[in-house]
Amino acid sequence: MITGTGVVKTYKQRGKVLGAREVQALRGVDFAIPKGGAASFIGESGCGKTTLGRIIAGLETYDGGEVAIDGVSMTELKPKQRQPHFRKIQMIHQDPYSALNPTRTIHQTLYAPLSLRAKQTGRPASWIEGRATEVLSLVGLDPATVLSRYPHQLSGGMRQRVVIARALTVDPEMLVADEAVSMIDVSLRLGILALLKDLRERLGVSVLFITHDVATARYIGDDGELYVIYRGQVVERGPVDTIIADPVHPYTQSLLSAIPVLHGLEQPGEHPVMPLESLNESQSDEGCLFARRCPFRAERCTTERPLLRITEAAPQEHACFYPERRSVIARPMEV
Amino acid sequence: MTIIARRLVGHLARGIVMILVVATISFFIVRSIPGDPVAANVQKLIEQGMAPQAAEQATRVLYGFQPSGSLWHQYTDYMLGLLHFNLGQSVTHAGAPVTGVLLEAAKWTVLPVLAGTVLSFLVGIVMGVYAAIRRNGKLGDLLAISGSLLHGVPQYVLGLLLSAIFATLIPILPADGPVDILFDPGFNAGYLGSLVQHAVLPVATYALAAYGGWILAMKSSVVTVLGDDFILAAELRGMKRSIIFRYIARNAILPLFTILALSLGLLLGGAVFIERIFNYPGLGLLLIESITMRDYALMGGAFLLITASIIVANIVADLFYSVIDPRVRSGEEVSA
Amino acid sequence: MSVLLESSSTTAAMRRNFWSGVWRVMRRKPSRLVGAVLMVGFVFMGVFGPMFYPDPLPRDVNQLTAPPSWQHWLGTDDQGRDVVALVITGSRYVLLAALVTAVITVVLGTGVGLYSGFKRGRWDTVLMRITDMKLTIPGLPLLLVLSTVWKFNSAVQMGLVLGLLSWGGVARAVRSQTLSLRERGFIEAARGLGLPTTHIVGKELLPSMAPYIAMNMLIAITGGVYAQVGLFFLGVLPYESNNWGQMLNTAVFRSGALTVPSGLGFLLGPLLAILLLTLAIVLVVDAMDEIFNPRLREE
Amino acid sequence: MTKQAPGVRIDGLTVVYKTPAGELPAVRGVSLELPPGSITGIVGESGSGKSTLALSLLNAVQPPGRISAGSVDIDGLGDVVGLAGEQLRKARGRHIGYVFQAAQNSLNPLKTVGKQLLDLGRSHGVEDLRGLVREAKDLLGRMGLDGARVLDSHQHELSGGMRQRVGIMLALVLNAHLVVLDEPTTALDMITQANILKIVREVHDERGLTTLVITHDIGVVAEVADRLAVMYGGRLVEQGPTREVLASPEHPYTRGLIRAIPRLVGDIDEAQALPGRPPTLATVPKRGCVFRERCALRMDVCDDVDPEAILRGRRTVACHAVAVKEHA
Amino acid sequence: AGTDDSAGPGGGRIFTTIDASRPGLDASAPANPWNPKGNSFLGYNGMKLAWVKNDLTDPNQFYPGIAASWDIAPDNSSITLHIQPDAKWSDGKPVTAEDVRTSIGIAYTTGSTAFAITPGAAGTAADITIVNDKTVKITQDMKNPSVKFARGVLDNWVVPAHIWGSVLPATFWETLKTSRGEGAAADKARQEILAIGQKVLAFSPPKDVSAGPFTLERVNPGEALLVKNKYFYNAKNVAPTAVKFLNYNGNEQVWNYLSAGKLDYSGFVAAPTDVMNRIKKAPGSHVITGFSPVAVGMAFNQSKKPYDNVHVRRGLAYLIDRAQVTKVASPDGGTPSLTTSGIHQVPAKAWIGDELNRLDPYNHDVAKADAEFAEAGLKKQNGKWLLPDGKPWTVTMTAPSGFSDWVAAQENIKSQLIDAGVNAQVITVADYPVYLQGLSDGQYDVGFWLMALGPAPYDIFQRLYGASNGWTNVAGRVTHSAPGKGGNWMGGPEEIDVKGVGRVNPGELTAELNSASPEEAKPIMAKLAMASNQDLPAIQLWDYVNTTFTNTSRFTDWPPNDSDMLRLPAGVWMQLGMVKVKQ
Ligand SMILES: Nc1ncnc2c1ncn2[C@@H]1O[C@H](COP(=O)(O)OP(=O)(O)OP(=O)(O)O)[C@@H](O)[C@H]1O
Ligand SMILES: Nc1ncnc2c1ncn2[C@@H]1O[C@H](COP(=O)(O)OP(=O)(O)OP(=O)(O)O)[C@@H](O)[C@H]1O
Ligand SMILES: [Mg+2]
Ligand SMILES: [Mg+2]
Ligand code: NI
Repeated sequence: MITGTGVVKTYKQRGKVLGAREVQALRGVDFAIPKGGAASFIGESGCGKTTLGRIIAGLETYDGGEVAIDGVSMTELKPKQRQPHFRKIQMIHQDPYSALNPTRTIHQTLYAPLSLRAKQTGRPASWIEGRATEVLSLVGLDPATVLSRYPHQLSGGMRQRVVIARALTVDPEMLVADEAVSMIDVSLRLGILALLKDLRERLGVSVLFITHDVATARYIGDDGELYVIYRGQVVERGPVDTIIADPVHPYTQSLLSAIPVLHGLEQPGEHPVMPLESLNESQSDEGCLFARRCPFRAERCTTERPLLRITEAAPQEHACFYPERRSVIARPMEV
Repeated sequence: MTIIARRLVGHLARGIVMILVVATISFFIVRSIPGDPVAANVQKLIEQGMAPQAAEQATRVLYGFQPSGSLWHQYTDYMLGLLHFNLGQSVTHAGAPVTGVLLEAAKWTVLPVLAGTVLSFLVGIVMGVYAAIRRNGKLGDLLAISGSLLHGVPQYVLGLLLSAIFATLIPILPADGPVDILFDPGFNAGYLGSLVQHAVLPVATYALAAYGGWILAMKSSVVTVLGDDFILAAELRGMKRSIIFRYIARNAILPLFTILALSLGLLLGGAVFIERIFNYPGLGLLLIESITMRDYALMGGAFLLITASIIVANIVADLFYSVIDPRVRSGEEVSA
Repeated sequence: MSVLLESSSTTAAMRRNFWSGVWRVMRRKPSRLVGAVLMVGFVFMGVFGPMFYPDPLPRDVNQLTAPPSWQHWLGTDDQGRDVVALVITGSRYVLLAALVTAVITVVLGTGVGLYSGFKRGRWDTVLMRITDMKLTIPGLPLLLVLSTVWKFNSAVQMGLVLGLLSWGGVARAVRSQTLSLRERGFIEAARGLGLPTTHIVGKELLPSMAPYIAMNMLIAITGGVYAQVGLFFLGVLPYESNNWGQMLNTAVFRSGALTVPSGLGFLLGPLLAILLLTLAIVLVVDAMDEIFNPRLREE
Repeated sequence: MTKQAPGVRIDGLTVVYKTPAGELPAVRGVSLELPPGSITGIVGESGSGKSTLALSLLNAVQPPGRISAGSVDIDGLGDVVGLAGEQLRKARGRHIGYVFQAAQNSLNPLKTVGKQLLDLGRSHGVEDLRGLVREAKDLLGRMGLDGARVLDSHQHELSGGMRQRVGIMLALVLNAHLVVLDEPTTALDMITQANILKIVREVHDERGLTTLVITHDIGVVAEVADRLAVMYGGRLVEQGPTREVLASPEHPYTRGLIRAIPRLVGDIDEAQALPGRPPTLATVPKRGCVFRERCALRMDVCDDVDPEAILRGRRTVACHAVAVKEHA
Repeated sequence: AGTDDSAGPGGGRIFTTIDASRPGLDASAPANPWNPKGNSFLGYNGMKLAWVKNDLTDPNQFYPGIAASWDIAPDNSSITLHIQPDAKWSDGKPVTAEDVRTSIGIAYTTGSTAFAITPGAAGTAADITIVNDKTVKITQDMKNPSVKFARGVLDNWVVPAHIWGSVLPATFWETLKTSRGEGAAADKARQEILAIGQKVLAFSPPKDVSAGPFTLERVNPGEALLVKNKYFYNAKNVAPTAVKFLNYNGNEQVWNYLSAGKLDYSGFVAAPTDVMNRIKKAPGSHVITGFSPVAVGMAFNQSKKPYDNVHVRRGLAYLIDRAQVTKVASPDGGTPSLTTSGIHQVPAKAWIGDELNRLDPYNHDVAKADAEFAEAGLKKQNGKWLLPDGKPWTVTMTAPSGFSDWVAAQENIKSQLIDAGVNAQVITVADYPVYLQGLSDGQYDVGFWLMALGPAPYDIFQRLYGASNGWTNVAGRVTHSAPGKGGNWMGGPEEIDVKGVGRVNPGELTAELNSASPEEAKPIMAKLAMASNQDLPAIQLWDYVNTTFTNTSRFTDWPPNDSDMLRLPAGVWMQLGMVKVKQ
């Protein structure tokens, strides 16, 4: 179980001389991912998904709020003490090409964390080899052929599986998959998604899936939660299928409307929403963050920031003063 | 514009701190040099037949130009003097302010260094482009290897070889100073001709020594730019070859300009060998002279000037970069 | 266990592949072979060269600064000693000092660069400021000034000082390499897995940079040779044993090698040695560049 | 000024790359027709030869590649494969607009967009440069940008979506009527992608173009294209009207591909990944069907005989299994 | 430098030369003879009262300069100068007694042998009187007289008072008088004078005004150009219309100039044999040789074992083949020393006559060396000499690295010694200042040392028995400081038992030479020569030869070999009416 309350992250981009620019990457985000559960973060490029994922995986510090793993608050711990907790959360990188050291064989890549794990848990060294084969089998690779290879001798999909296997070596409780399939061939993407789902079911590992493609979020598990993030703020949050079927925040609606329609198989939604402008980081922070781009904005939106809550308009949490259900997504054509 | 101004301010601040630090370092190094120049001068005068006591007096007069007092006192005086560009008095050039002696020498270093660098830069760039285009051919290989070799060979080896060939074996070029005295200084053909004639060997050495670096840098820069998408894009838009060439050239040369400014600064420091070999009366020669004569003030001054010029070159390089590269101009960081 | 066995045998195979790759690269341009042979020659010369000659070298007072002959291929020096013998016996000092220089340059440079790039933060800033400063202060003039303070009594001391003065460039380069490797996912992954820093630096970072560091080392060797030979050549350094720079100095400033052709052999001896060493290193670095190039590995 | 949208007929096109293992074909025997005024989409996975095919349209395959066989016949230009030198250069830009795969970086970082526009104009001997600028502003305006500001900007001052639109503007400003867009939306996020696709569609209609869109994302093609062509391992395995192909894919690869797309609604388990992995240049089978390694309908004949593209109505399919079914 | 040397100002003959005493022209330096870098060239635009002849034994022999003649009192107590009646400055003003007095005043501020303010200096002037416009009388301070007084006076620059007068404050002569006294006031006066001296060194006359045959026209870092002074009193006999000084930073450049036949004249520059041969082959090239009153010796630090033992020193003297050393190190600039008497071989005969033949020449003789070493208690083992206590012995010689002939000599000696079973090594130190400091700090065992500085007898031996060996002479009183103190690095014994003479104190004997007449000096010189040759504080290696390079392609009538003007620059020859344009 990992929870966060009011997590804030500000990047200070140091100008070469005097000027310093601040980027509010996260503005008080709450999340809770139960053991064995699933969650997906979606949002436009630059809205803070990766930052949040990295904070959850312990790879990035945060400036405010609270992150707790299994009830233990990370804020008060020293970096060294945090390590054992964050071990439970492993990150799967977007780019399987750079996530593996090109100078080390898969065997070497797996051996290092396994021997660490063996030491931690007091297992004998002989356990390591067996475990290496095991994790590779778990991710659907043939240990005999893969172990002695160098990363460049594997395809993208295989590499991503190795990356997942490496994460499994330390017995994680949660995997953070940041755009884990975006660099993999289309025909193979689903395989990786299925693998993640499979690991969830078989090992009880929870999965945090970060993507800007809403459709893939479904494939991690239908019991998962969806977090729609916009400019460092969660604007809508709830069960995946609920949000896909009945989004109430105009931003979520824009995201869903943008998904290409498979003409011939699908028919477009009735009320697609198109934002007015494109994302601009330097827009003012006053009022609703989405107000400037929102086709439905009202006076109030530009002065007051809506909070994430549940209203009678929808069962999921949303941060909008005027939530309204709109049918935006494409539907399969009835044949 | 403000970004350039801000960079300038920042650089200047850092440059000044740097110069102060270097001045401090050089002050203390120079003061800790062993060897007693006073005794040496007395001995020299005695060996020339002067009576010992008279030799002592003569030496005392000569070394009266040296600062005295406690080390700390000397240091503060030195640093205060520095603020007025006063680097003290030279002993060998008795009583002459170090600044004046340095400036006189500096012009003889700057001119050939500048000429040699610009020459090698131009030739190196053209050959570098060629080597990049022909990088898979024999000729390109040859250019690259010869470039690495020239880049690798130290200046003095080239200088000695050139001197042996053109001043000794086939003595067609002078290696004896900057200009023939018989010509009235000024803008007359004789004087300028003599100036050029005397500069040929040192300039050629600078140029040869630097050329290898340019060809290598330009080659790799061009190869990088050639792989950039916008070049192919321009081609696919049907841009004229000449325009595409200009695109390549400008993008490839840009990073070299920084190196150019830096190398100018560094060459000032490297002038020692060439000036010694060709007897060119610049800063390098002055530095050696000041060291063998134990002229503390001059030594510190020459060292400081060379370092300061490098710092200035750094600043100029960076500012220049900011002016010509729009990415820097607008404050975006570009790793050069 | 079987997996282990297989893995080690494949490592051996990889190694064999590597050497055959090296051989292929070498064969593609015979010049590189020349470079490697020269390099081995220089190492041999530095290690064993002096053993082939008596100490002191035989001298012939009737042949002072003699031009090249069958007996003395590059002539004799002003003491009537064979120039070739001098070049060979003098190489030990030069190469040893250069080696020390290179080792210190690379060790310090890599250390500082790695630390700075890996730790980031305050130490990075401080170290890089120092490195900047070092890079700004021109080496040769500083050496000249230092030569009046320090006594470069032995090759090791010489190398030490040169090394201490020249790690800046390597530190910068290694730092930027480290920074870019840090961005690569595998370093971050290693951190996420809780692998100790020693592992990350020693097993992940360093091996990735090893070829690069090796090349830097070779280049630092040439730098070390040039700097010390140059200093001796200028005549500002005292010396205790014969070396190339002191030969150059004597040839030019005492034996008139630039005035009379008879001394040309004396001048050419050390010059040729330096040129050949440069050539050897240029060719070997060129070959290494290709051997360690990832493109080649993909094949 | 307005020209007729040209038709394009690609016939038996083969493009090879020189590799240490010899010359290997990245595009093999591709025949495709782009009807005038249509939008054709080409889908295929990474390495299937899409970009190579697109570049062939401009006879711009980069060394070490070369067009080894076939022709590309464009109305008003003739066979592009035979063009060279100035003729070819003039054709690029004037007749064929190309929007680069990495349009993000397709601009000279040191010059403003406006200056590059003028360079383009001068390259093609445009006399009325003012008119060109006006035209460019017009185009940009239609794509929802402030033309004057954009022309005054450097590449780094523009966002990804803006750069892509500038790329499209530069492809169209010389009044080219054949436009090739190579992965126009890769690396853009969903909303921007939707925007760009909308623009492509609108501009296409407004200006009467013949458009070729290349992508690995079937969704993109489905969104904009009239016709769809599927590439695999350098071969064109299926083509036809988009709706028809999507509704009833015939080639096993097309079918697999469509099934592998995650969907917003419907049964999750319906979607399935294709087994195996796409071939690379070196692993493409030299003989027989390129897809057979991953094919569920594999037959003996697939190992030896390259299936021919069979025209069936408005569609072509290259598959032995489909042919058998047809004849059966 | 690459141009036709006959074309120049006035269209006449240009005389090309170098200033052999100073490398490195400084374009920004003033035409100031006291400035170490000054563009005042001895004998050309730098005029002295008179020019010292290169006499073997008499320091008081001169050619006339500004002073046409002079009368020296028999007891050396005064000298009266008569200025050339026709002497004029290059601006046409006549040279007067006031010019001479001002110049002497300036000499006081910067220090010269006769005009020093350091208390206790020998042979200084007490008073200057202007007798008339062309006559000046200078008296010696007889508290500590020197036979070199006349030389100290005449060997001084003369500059025009109307240009230089301003550097001396009006009260200068008063201050000078005060400085001669004792106490605080004198100290203060001396400080003031030193301060004036510094101003003098930095003084830059707006234009070079000289009474010499030439004046400075212009100078750049490569060359200096001097043109003929038409007011020079002997101008009609000065052949060149202009003089060009070439810059050089090392001997090798001078060799190049000479072998290219560029120089009409050059003073002594050491050159290896091959270079010498090439120079001689240049068209018109001539080498004139003469006496040079210097020798170089291998000096010992007798505080260090085993060099405190005279037998060790003698053994080394027998071992070293001086002829070979000279051949390697200074083939044309020196001749192997015949004895190690401390006197240059050329004047030695004149000083000590037949005694010379009785001195041991220390000819190369291994057997004798072995005997001496054995007597010193050294042991030979496996062909190697060891110290008496059986420890290894290495003769460590030190030289400043710039002094290439010394280094070469030491390298050769090293080889010779090693051949003979004495381990040896050579260490160079960075430069002369470091070397001198090392020497006086007693860091080195063995170093090279210039000796036999002629022609004054005191100068000859003060190198061996002067300050460096513990004896100082202040105000006529000789004191001795212990080894390692007061600059005594040689650490020799205070008294030596000289065979056939008895115990002598060489330092006191040397001091006596300061005021001894030639006749009084001779027996002292003999004793000292015997003492040096027997005790060997230094092994005299070679005696320098003055080698002058001339070229007859453009100018002729050069002095012959061994001429007494060879150590004077060609400018002096010209003012004396020598050197003619080649017809
Ligand atoms: N190291 C950093 N330094 C400064 N700013 C950063 C840094 N990392 C991210 N940011 C900024 O923080 C904001 C959020 O970035 P983040 O990478 O979390 O977005 P994202 O949602 O993952 O985007 P994408 O979909 O493009 O991956 C962006 O504006 C980005 O520019
Ligand atoms: N310069 C080249 N040298 C060798 N092979 C090449 C070269 N360029 C492309 N190829 C190969 O040709 C094949 C087709 O490449 P192409 O770029 O056309 O594919 P693509 O379908 O556009 O892929 P992507 O979706 O990655 O852009 C690939 O297997 C690729 O490896
Ligand atoms: Mg991200
Ligand atoms: Mg492509
Ligand atoms: Ni370089």
